[in-house]
Parts: sequence; C-alpha cells; structure tokens
Amino acid sequence: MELAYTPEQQAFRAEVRAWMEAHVPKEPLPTLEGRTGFDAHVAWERTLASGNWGMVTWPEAYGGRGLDLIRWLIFEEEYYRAGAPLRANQNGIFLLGPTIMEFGTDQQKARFLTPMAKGEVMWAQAWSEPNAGSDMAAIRSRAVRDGDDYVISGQKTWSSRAAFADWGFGLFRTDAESKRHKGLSFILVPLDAPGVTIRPIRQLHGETGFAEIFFDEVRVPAANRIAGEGEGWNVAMATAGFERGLMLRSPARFQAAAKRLVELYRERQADASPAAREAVVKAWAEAEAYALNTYKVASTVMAGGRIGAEASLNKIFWSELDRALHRTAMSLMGAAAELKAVGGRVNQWLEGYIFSLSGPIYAGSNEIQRNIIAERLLGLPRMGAG
Amino acid sequence: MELAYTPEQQAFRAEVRAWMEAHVPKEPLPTLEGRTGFDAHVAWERTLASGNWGMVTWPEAYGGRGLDLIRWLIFEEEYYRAGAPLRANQNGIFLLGPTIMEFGTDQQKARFLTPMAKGEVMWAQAWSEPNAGSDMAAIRSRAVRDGDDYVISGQKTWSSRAAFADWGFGLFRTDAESKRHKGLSFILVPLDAPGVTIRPIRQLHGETGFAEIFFDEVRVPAANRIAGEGEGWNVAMATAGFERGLMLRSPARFQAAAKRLVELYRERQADASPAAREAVVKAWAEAEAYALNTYKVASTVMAGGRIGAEASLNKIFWSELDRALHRTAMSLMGAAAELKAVGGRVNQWLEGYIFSLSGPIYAGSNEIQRNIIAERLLGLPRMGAG
Amino acid sequence: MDFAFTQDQIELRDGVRAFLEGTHGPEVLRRLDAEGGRDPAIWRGLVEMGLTGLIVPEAQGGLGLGLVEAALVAVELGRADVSEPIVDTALIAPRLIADEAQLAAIASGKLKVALAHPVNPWVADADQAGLVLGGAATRERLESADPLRRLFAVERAEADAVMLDLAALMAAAQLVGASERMLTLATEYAKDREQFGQPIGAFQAIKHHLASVAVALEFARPVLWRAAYALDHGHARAPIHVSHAKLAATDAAMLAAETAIQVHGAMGYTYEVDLHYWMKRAWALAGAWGDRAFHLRRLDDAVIGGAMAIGPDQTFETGMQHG
Amino acid sequence: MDFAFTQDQIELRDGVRAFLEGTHGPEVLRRLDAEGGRDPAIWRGLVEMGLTGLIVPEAQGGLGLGLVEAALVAVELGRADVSEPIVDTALIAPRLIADEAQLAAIASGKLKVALAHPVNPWVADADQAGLVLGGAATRERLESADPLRRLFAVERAEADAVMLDLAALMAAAQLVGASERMLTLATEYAKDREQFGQPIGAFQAIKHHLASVAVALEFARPVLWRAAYALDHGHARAPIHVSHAKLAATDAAMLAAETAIQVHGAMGYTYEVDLHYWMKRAWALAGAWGDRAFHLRRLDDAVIGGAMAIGPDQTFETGMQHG
Repeated sequence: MELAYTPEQQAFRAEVRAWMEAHVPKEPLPTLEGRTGFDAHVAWERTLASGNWGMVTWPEAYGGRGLDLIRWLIFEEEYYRAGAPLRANQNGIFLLGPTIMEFGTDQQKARFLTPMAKGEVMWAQAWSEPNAGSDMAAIRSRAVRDGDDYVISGQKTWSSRAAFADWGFGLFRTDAESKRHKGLSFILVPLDAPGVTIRPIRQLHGETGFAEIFFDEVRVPAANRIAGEGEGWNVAMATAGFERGLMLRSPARFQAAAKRLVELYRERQADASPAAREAVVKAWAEAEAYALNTYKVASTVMAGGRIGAEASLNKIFWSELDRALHRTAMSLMGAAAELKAVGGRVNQWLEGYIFSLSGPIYAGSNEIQRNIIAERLLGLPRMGAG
Repeated sequence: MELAYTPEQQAFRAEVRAWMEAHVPKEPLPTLEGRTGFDAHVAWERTLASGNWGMVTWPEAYGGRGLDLIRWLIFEEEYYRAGAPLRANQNGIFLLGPTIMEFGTDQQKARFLTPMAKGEVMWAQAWSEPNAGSDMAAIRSRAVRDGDDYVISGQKTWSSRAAFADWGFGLFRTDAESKRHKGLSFILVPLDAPGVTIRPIRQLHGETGFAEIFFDEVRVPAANRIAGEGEGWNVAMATAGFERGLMLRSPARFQAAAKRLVELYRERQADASPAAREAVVKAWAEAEAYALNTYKVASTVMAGGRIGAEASLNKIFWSELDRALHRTAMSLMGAAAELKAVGGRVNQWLEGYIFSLSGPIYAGSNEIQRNIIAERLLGLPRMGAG
Repeated sequence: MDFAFTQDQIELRDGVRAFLEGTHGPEVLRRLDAEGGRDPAIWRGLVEMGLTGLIVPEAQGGLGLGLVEAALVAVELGRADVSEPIVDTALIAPRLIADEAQLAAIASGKLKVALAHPVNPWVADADQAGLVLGGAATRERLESADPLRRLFAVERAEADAVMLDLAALMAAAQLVGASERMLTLATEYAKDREQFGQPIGAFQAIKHHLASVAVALEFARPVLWRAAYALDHGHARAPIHVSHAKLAATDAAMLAAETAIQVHGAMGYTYEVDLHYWMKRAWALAGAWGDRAFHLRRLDDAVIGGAMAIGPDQTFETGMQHG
Repeated sequence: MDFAFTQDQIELRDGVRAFLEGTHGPEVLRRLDAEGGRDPAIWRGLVEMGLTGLIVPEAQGGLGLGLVEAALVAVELGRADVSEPIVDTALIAPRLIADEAQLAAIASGKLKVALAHPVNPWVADADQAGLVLGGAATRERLESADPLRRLFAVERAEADAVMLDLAALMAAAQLVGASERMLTLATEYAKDREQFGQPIGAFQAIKHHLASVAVALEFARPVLWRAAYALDHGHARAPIHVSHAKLAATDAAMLAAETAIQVHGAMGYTYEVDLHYWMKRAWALAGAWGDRAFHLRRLDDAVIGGAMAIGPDQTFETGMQHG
C-alpha cells in the first residue's frame, strides 16, 4: 500500500489538466438524451479523440494510449474537475469495448475498437425486451443462421441512446429450441440495416434517449457475432460486470457532483434543514469512499485480480449515493426544485435527480444486485433450495 | 369527526391526573426484567387495582370500570404523563384478557379476568418454541386428552415474564396427527403445576425476563382450554391481533419518551449532530402520528369497526419509531451511552434502546408484518402463486 | 372526541372519487399534456359537482362546509391529479375573501383565483385567474417538471400567514392523494408484471418496499385530519399541526414516488406509464407552500424551542393547565 | 500509487486472524465474562505473537511497523472481540512515548498503558496500567453495557490531539472488525435457522438486509486505509480522514448490529447467542474517542466550512495547486 502519486503520475495529471483547460466547452452542453445534445456530445467525443483521449487505457493499436488504471483514474479526475461533458459513447467504450477486448477476434478488435475510441461510431445497448428486463434470460428475439449470415427478428426496448446511435449490440436466441440462458449469442447490428425500425421512447424528463428497436428479418454477417454461437450469456454477463464494475460510473463524477452540492448548500444554508447539512457532508464522504474503493479495485486488477460479484456492491453504492445526493439537492432547491430553469439557467439538479432515479434500476436492478451479494458473496441459499 | 373532549371526558382526565399525582412512585422502579423489579411492579399493579384502575375498559363485573376507548386513551395519557411504571401483567391484561373476553365462557371470564384486573395473578405468554418462532404454526408441544384433563409435554421458549409469572397461556397440539395450523388448542397452565420446569434465559441486558418452560406430563383440566379443541390457531391469531393492535403499545408511552428525548436534546445540543436535531423532531412527530392514529382506530372500533391487517401497519410503525427514538438518544449520549449508570442514575436510554431492539422482532417480526401488509392489504400474490 | 368521519363526509369523499374516476383518468392527463394543460369542460364538471361552492357560505350560494371536507376533496383531487385551479380557487380562497360578490362568483364557477406568496417563486394559473390574492404575477411562464402545471413568475407578493397555512394544508392533502395513487399504480404493476416466472409482486423485496409506503401513508393521514380540524376551529396550535401534516405528507410522497418508480423498473423511467404524472406533481407539491425545511423549522421552534407544550396529554387541546 | 496490501501486510493479517481464531473464540468470551474480563494467559499469547512490539521501533525491540499494519491488527482484534488493553498499549501508546525504556517495556509485554482524554468519561483498564497517558483515573469502576470492558472514572485528562487521532483510527478499525464478525454471525445463523420450511437466509428480506450491511462495510474499509496511511505519513488532512473513517465505521457497525439482531430474531435478544458481545462492543466503540457528532463536526468544518479543498482531484495529496 503506497497512497502517493509518482512524479510521472503527477506529470500526467498536469498534462491532462492543461489539455482539459484548453478544450472543455465553457458552457454545459444540452442534455445527452435529446438529438441536439447528443450531436453536441458526439462533437465533443471527436474533440477528445483529436487529443488522443478517447479511451486512454486501450492499446495504442486501437486508438488508445495503453495507460494503466491509476492513470485512467487520474484522467477521470481531471476530466470531471474540468466539468467536461458526459461520454456520448459510454455504451460503446465502457461496455462493448472491454467485451470485444476480452472475447473478440483480432479482426473484430481492429474493426470495432478504433472507430469507437475515435468517436466515429456511436453504440447503443440492445439488451432488454418487453418481457425480459431484470430477467434477461427470458429473451425471445431470435437470430436464425442462414449461410454466412444471421437473420434477426424480434424486439428490444429501453435501449439507451438507440434513437441516435449507429450500431447496437445485444443478445439474440440462435437456438430456437433453447430456453433461458442457453442458446443465446452476442451479436452486433448496424442500426441502419434494412428491417431495423427505431421507435424513440419518451423518458421521464420528456426526452427520447431510450428507444425500442424492432428487427424484421434483419440480415447481418455471422462475423458480427462475438465469441461462439450459444456463448452469448457468458459474454453478456462479462459485459454486465463491466457495467457494474470499475469504469461506467467513474468516481470523479460523484466527487464533482458532491463539490457542487457543497456549493449549493453554502448558497442556501439559511433555508436548509438540519438533516440536509448532514446529508451534504455524507454525500461528500460517500463519493470519497467510492473513489477510494475504485483505487482499491484498480490496484487489485493491476495486480492480476479480477472483479467478481463485488461489482454488485459497487453498483448499489454508487446508484444509491447518486440518488441521495440529488435528493438532498432537490430539498435544498426547495420550491424552485420543480423548475426546469432557474434564473435563466437549466436546473441541473432536477435533471440530475431524474437521471439518478434510473441508477437503482438499470444495469440490473438493485434488488437483483442484493440477491447476487447474498447468494454469491455471503453464500445464502436460493429460495426453495433449503 | 369531532376532535374535542367533552366536559365529562375532561373531568375524567382531571380525576386520573389527581389520582396519579397522589400514587405514582416518585422514583423509577428497578427494571421489570429482574426479580426485584418485577415484584415492585406487581406491588404497583395492586396499588393501581386499589384505585380500581387495573383495566378501565373491562366491565365492572370483572374488576373494570366499563369505560370506552377514548377514556382508555385519556387514562393512558395521564398514566404516562405521570411517569407511572410499565405494566407487569401486560401479557395478561392486554393479550389474554381480550382473548378470554371474546372466546371464553362466562365461567372462564369470572375465574380469570377479575384476578387479572386486580393484579393478583400474573401471566406469561408461552407461544414460541425453539423451532417455532416467527413460524408459529410449527408448534410441537402436545396436549393429550385424558378424561377431563389434558396432559401436556413439550417446550416453550422466549416466554416473557415466565421466570416470575403465576400462569401461562399458549398453543398446544391436541391432535397428534395434525400439521401446521390445524389441531392446535389454546390452553391455560398454572406455572406451579407438577411437571413444569422454568429455566430463565438471560437476555441482552443481562436480566432474565425471558424463560424456557418445560412441560413434562403436566396435567391441567380441560376447562382451562379457551374455545373449542382444535380451534387454537384462530384464537391465537386474535390474540396476536390484540398484540399488534390497539392496546399493547399505548401511544402515550412514546409521547412521554419523545418528550424526554427533547429534554435530553436541549441538555446536549452543543455536542449534537445536525441530523440528531431533525431526528428528535421526527421522533416527536411520529409519536404524535401514532397517537392520532390510535384515536382514529379507537373511534372506528367504537363505531363497530374491527381491526384487521391494519394492525400490522401499527406494529411496524411503533416498533421502528421506538428504535429510532432510542437510537437518537444513544447518539446524543455520546461516549456515556454505553454506561449502565450516569451520574449515579440508571442510564434509562441504554435500557430503552436495548428494549427497543426487541420491538421489530416480537409479536411477529416486522418482516412477517410487511408480508401481511403486502398480501392482505395490498393484495400482492404469495411467492409461487403466480 | 371522535376521529371517525361522519356519514356525510364519507359520502362527499366517495362521490368526488367516483366522479373523478369516471371523468379524469390517465387518458385525460395525456390529452391535457398534449393540448396545454387546461380544459374548460373539466372545470365545468367540477363546478357542476358543486366543488367550487364547497366552503363558500350558504348565503353566497355555497355549501358552507369546513376544512375537513375541503381536505377530503383535496385528497381526491390529488389522487386524480386534477390540475385545474380548483384547490386555490375553491378550497383556499373563500377563507381569504370577505367580498360577498366574489364569494358568489367563486361558488358559481365564474371566478378563478390565483395565490401569490413569497414562499413560492411562482403563481399558479395566473393567466386564467380573475383575481390574484396576495400579490401579482407577470406573463412570464416558468416551466415545471410537471407538464400539467402552469406557473408564472411572481411580480410581487406579501406574506399572508392565513393563506400559507391553508395552502400548505391543501398541498399536504393533495400529496396524500397522489401518494395513494402512486402506491396503487405500483401495486397493480407488481401484480401484472412477470419476471423469473413470477409476478414481481410475489418477491419479498417488492412486497416490503410497498408495505413501507403503506405504513408511511397510514400514519400521514391522521396528522392531516388533525391539522384540518384545528385550522378549521382556529386552534392556536393549528399552524404547527399544518406544518406537521405537510412534512408527513411530503415524506410519504417522496418515499411513494421513489418506491413506485423502482417497482416499475425501466418502464417507470418512461413517459409511457402513468406514474410520472403523479411523481412530478409530488416533487412540485413537496416544494410548494413551504418546503420540508420551512415546515420542519416551524415544528422545531415549537418542539425544541419550547413554544408549545408537548407530551402524552397534549395530543389535542385539553383545556387543562400545561405542565 | 497502490491501494493493494503488500504480501507482508497480508501475511501479518492472516497470521493474527488465524491465531485469534484458534485461541480467542466465543467460549473464551463467555469464560472471561464469568471471571471478570481479563486473563494473563491471553495477554501472554498476544505478547508471544509479537503484537506488543508491532509499532515499537526496532531499536527498542519492536518490529517498527506503521499504522497501516497496526490498523490491520486492530481490525482482527475487533473481529475476535479481544478485550485485553492491547490496542491502547501496543497500537497507540508507542506513538505517544519518547522514553526508550518505556517503549522497550511495551514491546516486551511488561508495561500496559491506559489512555485518558477529555472526550471519554472513562479510562479503560486503568487498574492494570503501569502508565496512564494524558491524565489519571480514579479507582471508581464505571459499568459498561459491554461486560468485557473495564472502565474507570477519569480523575483528570488533557486533550492530546495526536492521541485522539490515533485512538479514533484504532476504534474505527475495531468497529470494522466487529462489523465483519456480526455480518458473519448473522449470515451463518440465517443459513442454519429454518422457518416456514426454509433456511431464513433463503428469504429475500433477510438477504437484502445482509447485503446492505456488506455494502456499508465494503465502503468503510478503504476509508479506514486512507486514514491509516495519511496519519502514518503525517499528512495535513489526516485528522479529517480519521474522522471520516470513524464515522463510516460507526455507521457500518450500527447497521450491522441492528441487522444482525433482527436476523437472529428472539435468539438475538438472549445472552445465549454470541452476537451480543460484538453488538455491545460496537455501541461502546461508537461513542469512544469522539462520537459520531464529534467526528461529523470535524468533517463539516473541513467540507462545508471550506478548511479543505475538495473535488475529484483531491482524493489523495496531489502536490498540485488547489483550485
């Protein structure tokens, strides 16, 4: 245990800081959940790529910098310190990217990873189906092998960013006779392929970041399959691990939000409740704890360890801290909390609170995560097994 | 809805207040959970009875005053306002009493109710068995019919007050072939009968308010059975309803505790956390809410209504408010919280916190209560029924 | 002392509930959302039900009922997410107005009233109001998260303590109604939605979440009724009881909202299920007419500050000496 | 930058854990409870393990290790509910003492040290101590809810800031260890105890209670390690990090305790299961060496008061300009 940065790490921090100070937009971009905002965020992805900051941990061969996880954390800290925008391609770079890195062929890596790191191709997830949300094994959409192609039919829903993205990735049933976790394959589909219909879903906030995707005999080459036919569940579980685990919710994001919350509290403390004061300190403390734990996990992974069911602890912690943090902000905003704009500026606390409500739901609901912790980490029996 | 007392109700309050001011011990009695304290509390029961205050809602024929529930609430308010002791015979007067009133024969009423109201016979519950706690239907202790008697064998545990009480009441299996809820009978047993062995169980606080009761061919007359043979489950469910429902946890008790908590806060506020301040206000507010709801339930019952599964809402609310109230007090006590005596006086907050930890467990754990609410009040399906 | 509703009160509540269930379902909310939020036909229906005259004196053509009845109706308006300015006009304003012609105009449904107060940065439905009490609004529209609210910037506002207590009480009542609806919506969803071969409502985690909402709601209600009664009868402690009601209702509503969206899962995060209308209304009402911190401070001053006698004999006014 | 323990640290932890599991199980706690709480044989075992010399400099016969190692050991002492004055004597006092003879006497196990500080109304194990730092104790015994604690009234005490930080850190470490043990006890009980034809641990309510404890604990631990490292390295922010650790550990422990007793049901309310020893220790340590409010205020001053730079670049000392 050595909790101090090396001079090289410090120099790297200074480099990131200087670049961010020169390039981060001075005004917040419009919300990523709408068309205009999405396009603005894609433009930012390309600016990032122009500085070679698209995905710093990836090998240089795929558009990265080959940096270790500690430098990734430093990068993220400076990224959020500078108030840089959310990542429009988070489904690609944080979920599909690591999946391809682990399960893809060299050809797939070259084909898909570099355009991701460069901000050229935006990705959507296509996991859930109307009757397969938390219960992902209930998937029915099918991919029928036809020569060198799959012909895909079915429906996916709650697909983040699908209204705007270029490609989607998801699980499809390649064995029509199979049930539950078996007979599924992990396949990548261009969203402009013939037979794909996107129906945007209006979300809580009124924007359409979600969509339904309808597949009507959509033909994609079998080369778009990651790993073997029928191995989709294991691949998807790894992807879900990435989602809950280290990268998707960078701690710096919550530390930046906690800092803004402290500033909000200072402005409004004359009208705040006593518990709000403690809740502000607690939000800061939990964001710090999350950051420290991420350093711990990063160190473990760098030493050759793997993230297992602990990722579920992580997912519960960040999603509940994020909701509590924004709930506190809403209470500090008082009667202005409901307003979409306050004093001519977008009410980012309202947007943030709405977004935070999705945290305990997506990437496997927190109920599912608590089951995983109880059964896999604590060893408690499944219902009916006793 | 008429939320004002009549002149007669006001006069009654004045009468109770005068009597309590004249009779309530000036110093708190030792804890009810130990022998000395129990005896002191029994002496107080007899003082109460001398004023005819033993059980004010019971008919005069059974040692009561025949008062309605609003007057009972006024009585309780003045009782706790005066800082009067806990009721040593609470298992008898609040649980068995109403049960006999509903299911007993006239002979049983005359035989058992009056001595209860007079503080002459103290009662213990004998519900739980080592493998039948929350799952009460798993009871194994049996009562075999032999002429006009039952011969009882088996074991009961966590029996409150059994170490000191005169009689016990509980469920026994009268049909040896029966399973679960069927074939049980509700029987009263004198704890000095041959074959009864009491093993006191040391509780968290070190005292022995609990006991195990071993029955080794204990012979009791069949006349000690309440309601019909095999009807014990229904009788016990009614008793449990009384336990969760109106009377056992008088709201005045929590209002008195909240008032003391406010005084504690005023003494210690210089060292208190911001959230503790809000928690103090909340404890008071919840005690008030509980009192108001009890007035509502009392009014409903007086108008001919019955308490059903709503009793589970009640049980959760008072037990969680009591624990939160005492948890707040412990936090206000700071480093002194762990001390059994502070400044030469018993640390009643520590005793109260320990006692409060039993609230969410006994009388059907709060997990069971939430199941009842979900299934019976909200109509959600049982697991496996879908 | 009787905490049960009278038969008349029950019939009033049931009548309003049945009327709104029949005329103001979620499909109406969707239509209003698309069309700008207000519909004269809905207002006419409320007038025909007699709601505009509920607490207007009989001499001015009203029913002359009290605040308990008004709060009973406000709960139902919250349950149905009614957005017409009926609460401000009919359940609050008549207690602030002495002018007999204005009272008669309210009772007949011809006059809509908006309320300005410095605790709010907005005046609701100021554009339709024939009368703004307590101040004035500009024409500047403020957009709420709740698509059915029509808010306008305050031009000036004076603090009217009576208005605040009345409006906070009615906001609490609407929050109780909205919470009841959110609990119902989540419960129904949990019965229908299947995952892992079960309705999700069969899982204990879902059951316990919903049961906790039921508990919070059950114990917010009697606090509301004491406040309504005390305010109606001019009790000295009524403002404290109102703050208590607003606080309890707000906490129940925030719990109901977060629980309901969690139970709905990803569907709850869409505009396609009905839940979001009530959730957003709950956020709005939580901040309106004194937020949590405002009302908590009033309780704190009373309880810790010692401005009010507390203890087991203080649940209601006893007429006895405090001590 | 490396947040993983070294191989040496892991071996130290595992060695102490194995030793205590073998020699200091619940049956030992029951015996000590019956006999007065202390046993020279246990002390000798701790000395033989080398724990008394852990942070004493090598020159005085110690191992010269740091506070991360000391905190690792304190977690294990908390997990085993060790009550001998080993934490005060061996993991705190050596950092407060300059006298080489005293240090050598600590390392050899001959000198036991007690600590007096005005934040505590007691001095623990003052009767056995050859040295009381920071003040003095009377012979008056104060009875703790924890039957294995031996507390004596304070005669006088001066506020030593270094002592406070060290002792708060070690209290946090013991709370983490006690919480881990309470989680284990409750989990094992939930696997064994059957109700309704299932181990109670198969029910989702029990699962989710225990999972929440696991979450709280997982995120208290790294806070502890940052505090230990920062205090060891004399970082300016170390006192804030220590307060954070005490707060996180206290909250995790109180949650673990209330959850564990709930999972144990009525058995948890008896003296017959082992749980109560750790639960009472948790209550005691929660209040010791600065209670929740004390440490929260230090965080509050730093964070809201602005005494410390905060933000995503401030997790560790960066050596860069704040801004």
